[in-house]
Amino acid sequence: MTLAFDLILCLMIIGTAASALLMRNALAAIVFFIVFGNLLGLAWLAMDAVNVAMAEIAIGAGVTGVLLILARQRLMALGDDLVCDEMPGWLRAGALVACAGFAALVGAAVLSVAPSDDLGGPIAALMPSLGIENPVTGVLLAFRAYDTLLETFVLLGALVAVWSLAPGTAWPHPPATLALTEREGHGVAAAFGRLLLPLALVMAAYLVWTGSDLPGGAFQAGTVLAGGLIIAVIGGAVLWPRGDNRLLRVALVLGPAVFLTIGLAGIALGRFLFYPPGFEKALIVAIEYSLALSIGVTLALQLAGPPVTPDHKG
Amino acid sequence: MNEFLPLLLVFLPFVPALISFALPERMAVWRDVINISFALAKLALVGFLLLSVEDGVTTEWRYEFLQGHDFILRTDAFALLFITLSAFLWLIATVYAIAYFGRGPHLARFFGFFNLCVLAATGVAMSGTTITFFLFYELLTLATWPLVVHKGDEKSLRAGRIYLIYTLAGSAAFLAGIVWLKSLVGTIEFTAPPDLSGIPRLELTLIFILCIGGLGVKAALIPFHGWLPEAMAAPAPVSALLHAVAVVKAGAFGIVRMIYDVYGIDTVSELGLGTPLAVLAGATILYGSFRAVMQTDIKKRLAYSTVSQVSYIILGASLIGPFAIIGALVHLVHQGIMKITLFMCAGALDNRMGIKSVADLDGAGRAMPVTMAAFSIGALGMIGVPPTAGFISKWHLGLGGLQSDAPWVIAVLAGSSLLNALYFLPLLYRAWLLPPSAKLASVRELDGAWNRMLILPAAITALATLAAGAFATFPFSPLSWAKLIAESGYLK
Amino acid sequence: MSPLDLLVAAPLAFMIAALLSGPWGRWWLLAAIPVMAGLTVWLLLLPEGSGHVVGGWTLPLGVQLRADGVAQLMVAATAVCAAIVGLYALHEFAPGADRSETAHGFAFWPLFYLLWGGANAGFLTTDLFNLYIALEMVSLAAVAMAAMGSLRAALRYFVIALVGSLAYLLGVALLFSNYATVDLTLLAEMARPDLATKTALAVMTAGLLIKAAVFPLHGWLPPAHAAAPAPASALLSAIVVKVGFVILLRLWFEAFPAIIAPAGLELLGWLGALAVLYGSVQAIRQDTLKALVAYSTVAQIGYLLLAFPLVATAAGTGGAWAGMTIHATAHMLAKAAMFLAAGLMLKAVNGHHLKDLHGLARAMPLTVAAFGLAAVSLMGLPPSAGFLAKFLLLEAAVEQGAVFAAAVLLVGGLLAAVYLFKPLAWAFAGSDTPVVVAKAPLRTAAPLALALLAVSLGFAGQAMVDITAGSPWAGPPATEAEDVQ
Amino acid sequence: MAIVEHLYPLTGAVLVGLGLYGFLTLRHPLRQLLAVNVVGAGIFLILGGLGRGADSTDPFPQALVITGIVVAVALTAFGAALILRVAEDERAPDGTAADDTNGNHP
Repeated sequence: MTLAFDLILCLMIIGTAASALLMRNALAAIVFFIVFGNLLGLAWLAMDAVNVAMAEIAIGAGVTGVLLILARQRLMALGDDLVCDEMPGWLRAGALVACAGFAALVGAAVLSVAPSDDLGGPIAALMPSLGIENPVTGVLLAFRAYDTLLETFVLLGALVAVWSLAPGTAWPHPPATLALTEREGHGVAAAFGRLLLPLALVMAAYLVWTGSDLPGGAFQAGTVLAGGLIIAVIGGAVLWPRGDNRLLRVALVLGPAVFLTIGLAGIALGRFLFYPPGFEKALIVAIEYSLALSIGVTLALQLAGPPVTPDHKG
Repeated sequence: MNEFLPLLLVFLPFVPALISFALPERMAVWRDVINISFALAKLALVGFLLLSVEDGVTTEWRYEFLQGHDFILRTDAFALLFITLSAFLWLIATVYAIAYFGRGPHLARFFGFFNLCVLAATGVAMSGTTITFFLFYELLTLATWPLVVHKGDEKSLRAGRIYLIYTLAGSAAFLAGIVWLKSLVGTIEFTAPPDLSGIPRLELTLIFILCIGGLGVKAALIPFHGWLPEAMAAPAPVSALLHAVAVVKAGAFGIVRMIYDVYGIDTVSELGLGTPLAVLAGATILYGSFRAVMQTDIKKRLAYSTVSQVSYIILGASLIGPFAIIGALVHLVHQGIMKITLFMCAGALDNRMGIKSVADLDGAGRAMPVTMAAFSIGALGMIGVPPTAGFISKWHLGLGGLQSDAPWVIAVLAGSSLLNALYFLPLLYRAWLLPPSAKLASVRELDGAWNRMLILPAAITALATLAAGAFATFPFSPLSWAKLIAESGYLK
Repeated sequence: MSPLDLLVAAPLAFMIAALLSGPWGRWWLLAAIPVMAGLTVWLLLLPEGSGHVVGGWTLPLGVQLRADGVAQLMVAATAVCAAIVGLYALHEFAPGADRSETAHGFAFWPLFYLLWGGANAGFLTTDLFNLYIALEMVSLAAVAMAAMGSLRAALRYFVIALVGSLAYLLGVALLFSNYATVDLTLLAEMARPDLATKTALAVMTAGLLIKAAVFPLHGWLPPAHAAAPAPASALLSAIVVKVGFVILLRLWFEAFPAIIAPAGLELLGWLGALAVLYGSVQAIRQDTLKALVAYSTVAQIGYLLLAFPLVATAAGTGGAWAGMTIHATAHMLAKAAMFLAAGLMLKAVNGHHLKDLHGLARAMPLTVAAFGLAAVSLMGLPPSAGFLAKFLLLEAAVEQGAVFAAAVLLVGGLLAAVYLFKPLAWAFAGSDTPVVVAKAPLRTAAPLALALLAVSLGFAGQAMVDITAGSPWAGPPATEAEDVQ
Repeated sequence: MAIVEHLYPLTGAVLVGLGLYGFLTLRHPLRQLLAVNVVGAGIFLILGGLGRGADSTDPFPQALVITGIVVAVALTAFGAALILRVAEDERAPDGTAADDTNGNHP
């Protein structure tokens, strides 16, 4: 890519970020945030980080954006118009100066470090032994599988945390249904949802499979799955399950459980999270598939929010 | 076996403490039996140790709880002086407390902390290092607080608050002092004073002030005496214990240790720290007596009397001379016996006849002759009338003052005795010679086992007051033991 | 085989089990306690500084786990706290009347294990990015638990904790870019005093100070800790804030001791002193019990920071180091005990205020005793572990001539006495015994056990000093962590 | 040339500053949550941008960024739910959902 492209992209990123932060209208701000996320994805693409680009667009822009939109919609329904109290000018000026100073400090620190691909070499050297091609997947599921394992538990824990917020009378009822604001769109969404869900499944499966060699992987696949689920729910093709649904619980813990079990099984062969030679790819792919399923369900339910009491649906 | 004797002696009261906490109220009889039998057991143990220490055998138990920090319990002669007193008075006070409270509410807690108090006092006595001393000294603070607030009314809570603020602040100063000193000379064992020659005078003086200041709070030296009269809000057995053996004595005991075993008399005289302390003690003696004269509440009067009397010990210790230290040590015991007598009598008068203030005393001697007789012996002892124990103390202190070229001590003693007479004799006059006022309840002093049990302890300590004076030259008398201590270590 | 990864994996396995078991999830605790106890003992028996890289990979790619003295002490204390708090919580976080799940009764248990596993992960790893995830595991569980008491306080906690995490992550990003590793032991060898490193260290410290609720970044703590249900408060005050503290230790004394300016240490020391004084004064001013105990946490964290300059200058003696780590342990046990006892007392009288405790010493003697014993340790009175810690710190301060630090230590103890005896005085007040309804009276054993442990650990002083001295980097220069199979 | 090489990480630094400013000045928690996400994105840009070699980007920071993004979304989801529940709680009629008695405790 050319310098001009990079420069324009960066300016646009900064511009959309500023708009997302400074717009008074919350919806506009969130829309700008989603645009911002997509531009970031472009930036990652420009940096040859396709894996990150996919994650950023799917999760950073997509899931986070939907989350914010849903939250805004529900807050509006509660009568919260998301208007921020205006801060006194001198305070804002002070904050501006402080933040500019801080950004300058960070910028100077950044400038003092020369960009370099330090670990690419050592990682590439180790990749053949794993039998997979995508080095990012290698880092995520082999060298730093421990990080990834803990991270899946953060995700799972976040869902439990969301659930724990349920009002006393709401548990274990399902979360509030997601409805489109306009009635007319409903039929379309329903048909779309019915169509999209199997498509999303196929797409997710494909992403996991390619993830071992090409960019992609469990998180991206999980996000696609979550997206399919959400649209299916909006269309009414599927209903949110109850929180104490057995099958749901199994789906949620499947990925982390498989990951943990394979990790513990490694102890028998030497070490926690040790993959026996020759089985690396098979185990990694098994982990990724189960993770993708669990991540999809977890993300979808996180978007749905805490359970609500049946008689008042937000 | 002997090695563990000190440990056993200190932690013996822990057993009745736990049992007292654990037993339900309906088994109160068992609690009483256990408390008394443990007190007796401890007294027996102390007797055994007295014999062996007299032969020059000291036993010691040590445990390195931190590298370079030993926890040492040792039975030297000075420790045994205090322990004997505490063991004897513990038994007395236990019997008295049982009789005093009868079957009142929440006594389990009372006897539990009462025992912990004795544990701490014994530990203070047997501590072999400054840090060990501090451990028990703090434990004493903690264990006495629930006793002070025992009644749970506004006044007791206030007293408890004031007590804590004073004593914990004192402990903090003391802790700062001993840590500072330890950082200069290492662990200090109370066997021989460390070599302090290389340390700047200013530092030594500051440390001395911190330590004596900290200990002086419990010993109620002015200006740190404020908590003591407040603590009168506590029930009589607590006051008796606080004043006679536990708290104030721990402070006074600590000051003696500081002067004789931590700094050593040579260093103290060289630094010129003895005289200011003696002057402060003298001032406290006179101030306490003055305030006592002005009180109309009997217990308050006794409290200020304690402020005054405890400083006799400090006065004797700080004068640094053979007679003075003997006077101080012997007074440690004598004051305990006399003061506990007075408090137990005051408590009995209140308990039986509702007498609280001086004016109520008119004719009390006729209603409760045994109690008032005991009270009178204690009071005369405080004034220093021969042949009571108090006379022995004052005699030695006076000689000590002369010996140490401090003739002003005689004036202080004379003045104090005069004031003592001024605040005690009117009580005796009212009780014995004035006609009883109509509103006094008519009681029959010795009716019923409970009532006899209430009087008995005071009668015993009153007799002890007489005996300690009359048989002062006999072996194992407080005076003989004080001489033994003085000869064995404190006078070179 | 090594307990290092199992100490993290086991709680996570129990988290899954609890999730799957629905209303029966809480009973997994009875399996978790022996498992975790065994693993903890195993950890304590490991030779000093043993460690390995997870999965058998090598640094700088992998994540290294290591058992040094701090980790051993903190993991053990966490295990004790979590086990006892968990037992206490069995009653509070239970299914509803008809054996149906309740939101809190169900969700508490997975979050509990997430917190436990996250704390262990944080104590055991030497990897800064892994620490970030551990920090988030703990924070997430902590905020959710705080939300069980007050949603509003939890939101405030959440937002501030998020900023703290990001500040930490920014530092990690800068360090990785600069050194191409996020492993502490490697960083310690390469550390250069350049701008990127200093900026990273500054922002990470700021983030961790937020997480550890150090004055003046403590604002989120009192409302969140005061409002949460008693077992949650206990976990928050005992364990969660310590994770941030331990990471701070690792950064300042293990990774970058060479480039730390004395002024920085002094600054932290001052912050600690202010925290002790401010937290104590605020605690004295509270008239609700749990707010008082929560402000006491602010004050007690201050001691840990107060020790920073003492630790740095006392290289070799280790007294201050031992004092600081023992203080962290003692505070863990005592504060957990105190919150549990406070919870029982307040539940019994159905109130929040100090005056509601009127006469409680008679109605609930054991619970009040637990509170009192915990108070003894927090005040630093003998023979408790809290005293031992204060004594060691005081000794170090006096030896180094740090008069101000010594004074703060002593005054802080006095102030602690002032605020802690206030509730005790109320409990001892009055002559009539209030009628209280204590549900599940066996629960009293939990705070009592923790408090007794906090007090009696004072007798095991040398053992704790020995454990905590087992940090390859505390005294002599850093050495490579050994790999044991 | 340094600026050119550092274009993306510098953009990241600017985003950190911007996000922080947003966080400090926006007084609505949902907007603050958005601002925090901007800060996070900035940090990821720094992490990835400084790991850029001549012709490839270091996969190691890429993996860290992906992990970071997932953690961020988990926290954002929880934060959004928390904000929502606080709003619900404040608007609930008295007694039904008072703050610390969510009806969950028997």
